[in-house]
Amino acid sequence: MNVANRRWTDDELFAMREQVLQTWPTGSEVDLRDAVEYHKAMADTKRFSKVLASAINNGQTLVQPRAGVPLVENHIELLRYLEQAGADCLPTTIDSYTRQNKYAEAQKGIEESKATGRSMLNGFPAVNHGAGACRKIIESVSVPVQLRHGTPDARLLSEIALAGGYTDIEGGGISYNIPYAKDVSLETTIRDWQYVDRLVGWYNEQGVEINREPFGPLTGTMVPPSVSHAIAIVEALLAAEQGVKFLTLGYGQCGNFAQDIAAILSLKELAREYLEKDGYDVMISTVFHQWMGGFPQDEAKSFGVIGLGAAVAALSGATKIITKTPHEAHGIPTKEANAQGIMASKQIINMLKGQPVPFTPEVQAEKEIIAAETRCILDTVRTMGEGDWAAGTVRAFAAGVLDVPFAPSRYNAGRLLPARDSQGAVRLLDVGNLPFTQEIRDFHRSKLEERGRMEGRNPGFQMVIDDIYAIGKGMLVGKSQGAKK
Amino acid sequence: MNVANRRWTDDELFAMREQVLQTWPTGSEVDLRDAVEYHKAMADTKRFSKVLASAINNGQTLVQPRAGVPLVENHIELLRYLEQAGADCLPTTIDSYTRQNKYAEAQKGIEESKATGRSMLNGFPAVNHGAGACRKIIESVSVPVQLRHGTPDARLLSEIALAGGYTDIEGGGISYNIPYAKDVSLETTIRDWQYVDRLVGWYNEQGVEINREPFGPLTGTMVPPSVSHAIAIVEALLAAEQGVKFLTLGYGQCGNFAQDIAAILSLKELAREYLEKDGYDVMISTVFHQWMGGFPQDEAKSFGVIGLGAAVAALSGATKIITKTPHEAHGIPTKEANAQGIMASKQIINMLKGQPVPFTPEVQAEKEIIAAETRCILDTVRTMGEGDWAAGTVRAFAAGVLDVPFAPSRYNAGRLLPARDSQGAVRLLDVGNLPFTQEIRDFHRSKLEERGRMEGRNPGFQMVIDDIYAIGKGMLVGKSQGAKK
Amino acid sequence: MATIVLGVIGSDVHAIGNKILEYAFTEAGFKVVNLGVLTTKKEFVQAAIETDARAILVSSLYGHGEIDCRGLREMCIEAGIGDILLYVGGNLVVGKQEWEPVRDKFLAMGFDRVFPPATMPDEAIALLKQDLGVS
Amino acid sequence: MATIVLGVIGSDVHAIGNKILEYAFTEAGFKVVNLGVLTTKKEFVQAAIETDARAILVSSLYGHGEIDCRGLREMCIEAGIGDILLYVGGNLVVGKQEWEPVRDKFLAMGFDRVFPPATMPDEAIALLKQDLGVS
Ligand code: B12
Ligand code: B12
Repeated sequence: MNVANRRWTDDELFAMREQVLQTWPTGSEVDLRDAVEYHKAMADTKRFSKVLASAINNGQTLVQPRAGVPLVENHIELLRYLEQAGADCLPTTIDSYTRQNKYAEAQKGIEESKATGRSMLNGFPAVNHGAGACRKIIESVSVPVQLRHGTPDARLLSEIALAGGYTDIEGGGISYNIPYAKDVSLETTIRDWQYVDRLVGWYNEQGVEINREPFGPLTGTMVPPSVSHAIAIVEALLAAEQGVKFLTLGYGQCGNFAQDIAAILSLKELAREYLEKDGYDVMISTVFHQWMGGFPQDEAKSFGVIGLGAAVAALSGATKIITKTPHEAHGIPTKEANAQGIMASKQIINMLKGQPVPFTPEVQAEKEIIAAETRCILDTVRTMGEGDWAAGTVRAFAAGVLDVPFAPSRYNAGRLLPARDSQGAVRLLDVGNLPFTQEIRDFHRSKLEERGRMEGRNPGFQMVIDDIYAIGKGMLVGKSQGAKK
Repeated sequence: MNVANRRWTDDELFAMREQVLQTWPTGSEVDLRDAVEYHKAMADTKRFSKVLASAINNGQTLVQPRAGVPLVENHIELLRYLEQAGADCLPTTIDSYTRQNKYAEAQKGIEESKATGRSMLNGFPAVNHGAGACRKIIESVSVPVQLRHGTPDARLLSEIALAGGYTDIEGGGISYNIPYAKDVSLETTIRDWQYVDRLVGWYNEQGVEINREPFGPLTGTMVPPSVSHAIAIVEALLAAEQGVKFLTLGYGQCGNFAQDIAAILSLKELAREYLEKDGYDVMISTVFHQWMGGFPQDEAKSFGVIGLGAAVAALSGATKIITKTPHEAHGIPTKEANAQGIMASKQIINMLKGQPVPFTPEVQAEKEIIAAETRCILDTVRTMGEGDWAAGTVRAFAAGVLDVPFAPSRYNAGRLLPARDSQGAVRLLDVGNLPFTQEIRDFHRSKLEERGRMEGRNPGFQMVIDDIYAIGKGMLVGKSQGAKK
Repeated sequence: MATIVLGVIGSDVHAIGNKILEYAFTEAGFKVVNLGVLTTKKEFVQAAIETDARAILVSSLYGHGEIDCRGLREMCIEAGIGDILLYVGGNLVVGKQEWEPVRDKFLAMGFDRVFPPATMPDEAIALLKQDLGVS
Repeated sequence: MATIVLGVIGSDVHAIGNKILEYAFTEAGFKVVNLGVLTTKKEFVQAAIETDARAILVSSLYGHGEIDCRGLREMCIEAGIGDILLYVGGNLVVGKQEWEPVRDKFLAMGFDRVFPPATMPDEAIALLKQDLGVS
């Protein structure tokens, strides 16, 4: 199968819709005309694009949790509770069976949840519940609600969510494939997400603003900013081509203050640069994900991780932050724990409101290196695709020019070996096939050699493992095993 | 009574000791020769001066809680628990009767605590328990322990603590008077603290290093950095004159990122400048106090306040941080809540370890204004004392040249009216009699007028009140009453 | 308007809430006699007699409230102002404790109203006006 | 050395722990057949038969472990490898739950050992060596 970055015609979209809507009974309930009407009657305060725009204007950082439970009534109760706790926008996080399009298993989970009175699914199975149930959710709260999932093929899910009144959809053909699948080709997911983007574009053309958000953090574990930036920007370009007009680009906290702030600043700038270069006019906002890797077991320590993330997000000027909870290491949070993550984060964000970005020399240096690296990757992707970002992406992944650390997909080269330098910034021990200049390679090597010297050991895979475990052990930079705490 | 800044002779010290040790039976147990021996046998890892010195060398920020309960065994259990939670150094916080030298009432509190099985005192009554009990405490833990109190006349308390093996004493003739007393003259407290400092100096001369720490935050509520810096530096000079060789100077978080970082940087530099100018050779460390004003009622929000404080402390490079707890707004924390404050803070501090101070243009600007203001105050104090810091201090307070917002002492002019500017930095609505240049006065006025314009109201006392309540309501800068959250 | 006596009892030096209460009650029209921090029971009673006050507002923040406040009502009775209104507020006991038992303890000591931490002045002002039958 | 089969069960894509376990068990001398994420019960059993494995190590992080793991032991019995060692670990159920009941639930399903979140590989390696009588 071949995939190209060109806008689908309405005919192409509607031909495929026929099939998509048949894959589960609730699909047939989707009526686009009715959906557009429904959206047009909705208050602007419940529309993501509007709320994001006003946050950008006011220099505000919006607070959004993750949350989803199997049953509609419980999900509504949960969202109301989180709104009460101060969430500026809300999510509906989808369960993992739905993410794999296993609607029958999701149905089993719904029924077992009803029977046992316990959540047997790790999210809200929106397809099974259908668009009507979604509208109930949207109508139960007064802030915008976003679909958050991790679904390689989210065509039906998106149809139902949009008809259900959701105004923002997370995901993308790369970011919801490489970290979330093992055996699905990029051609397939890029095409399936072109569908979603085209559908969003179609809504936009009817005067219904829908925001889209590529999933920035990818595997959430030591992903260098330039790697996630390159992917976010490719997905932005692919979405813009299908007519998406509102985009939130994301980044998962790496832990080093300067690198994290530089990442948010450069993400915005680079995205604008590449979108403009290709002639797209899109509103860009940013989202900072609080620590996406393994959390400490202890709740107070988790509050520490959450607090640092909130502080850096606010200082970086990100438009939105996605919060974690003190239960992160253990399991899906209770609504109380989820609210605690919101409240702790929001306290910090409000305290830092209006304070300027700490633009230090270190931030400037990190910005430059991130920009240089991202351009190396993106420009190679374009060249490989002979100007076509979709074709380029497929070839770049095959060649390891796009490569995500620790990703499960067999379409990912998996050659990168990220490790932290002595100050905790994420660098690359092995740059794999990333098309970096010699200067950039030397920079990474020297940073990690410096750490090696300080720790009296050679940089290697044990360092990577130590870094993965580090936060759980109360630090950012992993100490060599056996070393004292 | 007159007071002068000149070193006491040993005779003067020992003559007064006679009286002091008689004020409560446990005083007679203090044997200096035995105390010196006891200290000399102590491991360096339990000595504050050594642990602080190594923290300075390693760029580490030590974590210390506040903690004290009425009964010896419980206090030991508490400290051990907090050490286990990760405290790098420990406190013994003294109860409020002892602080007012009301040992008989403290005794009643001890007995009622024993009888009811509940803590009836808000701290550890060290005088009543005596030096022997103190040594038990010191021997129960493996990190240094500091005496923390708030006692205008701490002569007996310090004798007992030092004989009991404590290696650090908090307080000073100004910082433990103005915020902690109503009717005690500065001559009295400066003289009583010269006693403590001379005693510490005497120990130093015997080869026993004892650290001293003026109480930086004062009333803990919107104290402008220059005001607390000036007082900390005067106390440092008074202590150094009596032979103190190790000093930790403190600052209570104001909430604005740049102002807080600038405050720690400038505190160190200004102290060194004034101490060197007067020919003292002293090791200087700094302590950052997490938010000292009113806390939010909610525990998760309190974790937010704690988290921001920890992040700023670590980034500022402070040598030590004093932690708060999620119970702050309610009452003396349980040991679990106290441990949570430590763990959340330490997680952040470890994550930021080794990362450079974010030296932004805003930090530079705040540093300059703090330094200019502090010099205005200090130079006037010296002039008023005709070169004598003690006499100068007494006269400066009488004239409102030294002045602490919201302090209970009638020796404090109480003319300052602090309020936050639009970014949350503490400025002065009324500079009272602070000897500021016109330029500095204009700076404060313009900053607050800017906020007034943004909020559409005239700066005034209601703004001050709103700011005091703000953190409790989840923000830093107070919104006008009735305004929406 | 009615005179009230205000102060922070015992060895307690927490001054900030006290300053705000003075301001707020004055703004609300009361004549406030503020004894400030470190005020003894005796000083409260004497000031109330001397100024013919209709209420005594006691603050205790530092945790010793339970010990410090015992006997205040009895002292008022002895001094002949046994039916004066007694309010108390702040962080009344040591530690984070359940509110109801704490309130009951102080009610049993003879206080007419007991206020938890974070009480806003407006609340207390409204209740005091109600209790005094003024507006 | 003994062969073991490793994988993440069901619709679960959490890959990081899996990669570390592969590395750690290999370093410890085991022959590791790593099926990676998104592995079905059937794939586990087939791989164990094909490679003559002595243990199956199942990970489940995402919360559906309870549904996904049911019947694995029975499937092994049917396939004629009924007494193969079965280990399971990760975030086995939805939400933060008390550990003992969770462990017992999985023991009852026929797992030989059940590991809580944050288990370090060394612990499991030591136990596996013990259970297999190797060193
Ligand atoms: C990184 C991460 C992700 C990444 C994964 C990237 C990838 N492809 O690998 C992304 C962002 C994609 C992701 C997605 C999701 N995640 Co996730 N994720 C995490 C997180 C933060 C860290 C996991 C990790 O890598 N840890 C580091 C490794 C080294 O540790 P480990 O995985 O625990 O494995 C170790 C031990 O558990 C043990 N172990 C594991 N298995 C076994 C087996 C045996 C036999 C033994 C002996 C030991 C053992 O050894 C391993 C090595 O030390 C955890 C929370 C946490 N732990 O802090 C949540 C978490 C696992 N995720 C969770 C969920 C729910 C999801 C999602 C459904 C999204 C959502 N609702 O939030 C999707 C699921 C997608 C899917 N279909 O599976 C939940 C599971 C909830 C539950 N059980 O109740 C968690 C616990 C977060 C939470 N509290 O909600 N996630
Ligand atoms: C600032 C502060 C200090 C400053 C005080 C400066 C000064 N001189 O004023 C300093 C640093 C000096 C200090 C010292 C101490 N403090 Co202090 N301090 C605080 C803190 C952080 C804020 C208090 C404050 O100003 N709040 C803002 C004002 C506006 O609110 P407020 O005081 O609560 O008053 C309002 C209401 O309570 C109500 N109210 C109060 N009284 C009354 C009465 C009536 C009738 C009514 C209707 C309403 C009412 O109205 C007020 C106005 O809105 C509180 C914790 C907190 N609240 O977050 C601890 C706190 C009060 N301190 C405490 C303690 C123990 C101490 C010390 C003993 C030191 C120690 N062990 O840590 C010493 C005591 C010294 C002494 N002898 O009193 C404890 C009390 C513990 C308890 N009850 O169990 C607290 C709760 C902290 C804690 N959790 O441990 N403290």
